[in-house]
Amino acid sequence: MLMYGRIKVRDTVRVPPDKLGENLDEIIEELLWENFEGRIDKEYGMIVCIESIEEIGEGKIIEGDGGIYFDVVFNAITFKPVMQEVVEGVVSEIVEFGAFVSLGPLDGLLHMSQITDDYLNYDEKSKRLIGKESRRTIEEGDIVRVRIVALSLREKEPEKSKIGLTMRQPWLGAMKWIQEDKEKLESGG
Amino acid sequence: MTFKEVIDFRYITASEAREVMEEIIAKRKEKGELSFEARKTMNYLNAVVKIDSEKARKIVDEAEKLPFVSEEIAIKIAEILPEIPDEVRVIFAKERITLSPEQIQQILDIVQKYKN
Amino acid sequence: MREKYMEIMHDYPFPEYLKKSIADELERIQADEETARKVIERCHEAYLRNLVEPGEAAGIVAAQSIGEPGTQMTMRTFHYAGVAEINVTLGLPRLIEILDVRKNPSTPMMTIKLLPEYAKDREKAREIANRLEATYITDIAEIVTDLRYMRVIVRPDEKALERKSLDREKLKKKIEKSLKIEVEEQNGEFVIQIEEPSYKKLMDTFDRLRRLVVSGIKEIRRVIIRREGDEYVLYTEGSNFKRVMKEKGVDFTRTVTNNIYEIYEVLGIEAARNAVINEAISTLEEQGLEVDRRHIMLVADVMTADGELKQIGRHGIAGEKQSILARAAFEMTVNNLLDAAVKGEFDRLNGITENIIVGQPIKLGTGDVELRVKLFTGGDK
Amino acid sequence: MKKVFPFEYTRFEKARIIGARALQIAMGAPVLIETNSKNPLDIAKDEFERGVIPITVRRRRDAFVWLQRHDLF
Repeated sequence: MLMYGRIKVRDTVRVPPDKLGENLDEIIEELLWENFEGRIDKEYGMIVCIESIEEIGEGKIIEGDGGIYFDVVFNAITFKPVMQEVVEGVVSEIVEFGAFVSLGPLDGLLHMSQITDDYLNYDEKSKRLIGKESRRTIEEGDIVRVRIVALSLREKEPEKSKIGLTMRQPWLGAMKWIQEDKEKLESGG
Repeated sequence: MTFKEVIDFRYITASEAREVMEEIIAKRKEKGELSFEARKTMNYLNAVVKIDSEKARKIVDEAEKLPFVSEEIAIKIAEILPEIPDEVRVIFAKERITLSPEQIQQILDIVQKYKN
Repeated sequence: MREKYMEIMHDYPFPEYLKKSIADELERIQADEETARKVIERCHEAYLRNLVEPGEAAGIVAAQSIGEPGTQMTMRTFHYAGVAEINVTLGLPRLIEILDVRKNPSTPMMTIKLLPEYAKDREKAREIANRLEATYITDIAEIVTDLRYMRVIVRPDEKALERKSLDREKLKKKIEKSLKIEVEEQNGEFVIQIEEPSYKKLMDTFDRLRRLVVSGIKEIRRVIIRREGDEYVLYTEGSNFKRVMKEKGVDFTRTVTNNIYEIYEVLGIEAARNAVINEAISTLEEQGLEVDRRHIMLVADVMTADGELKQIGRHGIAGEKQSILARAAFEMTVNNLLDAAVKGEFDRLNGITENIIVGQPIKLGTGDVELRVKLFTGGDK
Repeated sequence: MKKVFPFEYTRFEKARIIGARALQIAMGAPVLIETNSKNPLDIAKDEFERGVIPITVRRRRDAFVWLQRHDLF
């Protein structure tokens, strides 16, 4: 249901022979970064970064390959978006057809139609979206509270993963709008 | 499956994630460069996280004690930090159960206790 | 002094026969305890150096060590080193017979030793031989069918009867017992009267009479007596281990047969294992081919490993392999594959043949070695 | 001599160790001895004789291993 997790995993890493000179622990750590960071697992989501190495097993050598295979137990931080989940994100880019919102390692797309009921127009110069009646604006860097409505995590090509977002639901939207509504509520109440 | 064997997996709050990430980045500064995803996530966490990790953990532990709150919902509460009943309802929209006003108030009180 | 030697060797990993030969040698040179210990230790080192290393492809080596001489074997099957008269299959056909565990081999043969009181006396040996040798009616009598009176007449030959030390009475009883018909005796001839006038019955009786074994054991076709050293030994063409052992005068502790299956039935699996080994070794040695005993022992062990005497081919060992690929590669490829497909068999790829087929390293020799890296930190030389 | 059989490396183990090491050297692994030979195999052999190769063998059990019966052939 949540976005961030901590995982402890056992897997093997191949240390190529030409790297045998350097300090083993360092090489293995670098290899872990290369092999695992950025990868997506269907069940546990994307591995953001390797936290620490707990164990390094005996190095194994198999026929026909000079490389040494080490069994490694390591911890890592994971990121896993879930359908219908409410999250807060940072608007990373305003475009003609909507806004890209960063949820951490990945960005979601907030389509124009999913931002407000109000008609929006795109202000090229200042890279802002402005509501026709409500005069409400969204610009890069704003923090927004959104719900995930579309999700396709692709194990093979992580960059091709897509996340669809929406804000057109009660109490979702840019934090600054929500703040205004809360104040109105208190004063009105 | 991308891993041979998963030994343990736990969800954590964004605040805790930020703290751990900070340690990792500190350790990794001299050793080598950070991956693109890690840098992006760090910026995001710095922008979004509102409270530090102990407070977040306290909220989660306390909220979790409530019968109608699962660990995952508790973590979500510690991240969104709802102030008004409607915000709590937004979090529970996806869940099967609907909360009574009293239950919602309980949650709001916990958040209030640790928020500032 | 010998017990001393054996005592020293007690906890050495030598097989029994090795301990015996070492002890003999030590006894011969009258070694005192101290030298004995040194000698034994030196033997131990030599012994350990010559052990087969783990990973050795012992099976393949054994197979080739037996197979290759097989190609050198000439097909001479006419004479048997021991007894000139009996010819026994030799060479490759015999070797195949042994490994195929044929229930009725082509030339079964027995070597019968006699108990001390019979072994020295030619006459007694003769007597036992007669009791063993299967004698048919035709050997000792003439059989004639008399169509006019629907009768079969048996004219015994006096001299033959005497030679086989048989009397007329016994002969008459034997015929009656087996044909279950009354037999009258007319002036020295036996007459068998057929009631219904059917030629078929007549010819039937005639045939049965001809095949009737009057005395001796059916399978023992011929017995030859030979004097060897200080005792008489009987060699037989044909073998019936069970019954011959029970015969009076036969020393069953020293009587052997070359029919391995009979040995298995009568004396059990361990005896059968030794029989396989000895028969194979002698077959090879007769052809002047020298094969190390251990190769044959390995084959014998595999054939007898789980208590039954199994043949090597596809009905025995080869057929019992877990792996379907290995079975298919061995024989009847298509049928094996079809059966496996129908049954949906799995092949765990544990063995050698299948791994070769799929092109994976095999668990033999260097393929059976698991390498591990000792962790060294930094590039210190 | 070790008391448990087999004692030193069997010839299969030697072959694998030297072979694997030679392959490593050929693929750029650092050489652990002073030598001016350019042939990976010779270097590996030399390293083995001097006992500096960091590769050892893991045996299933020191004593003779009794295989499952159906693994026999």
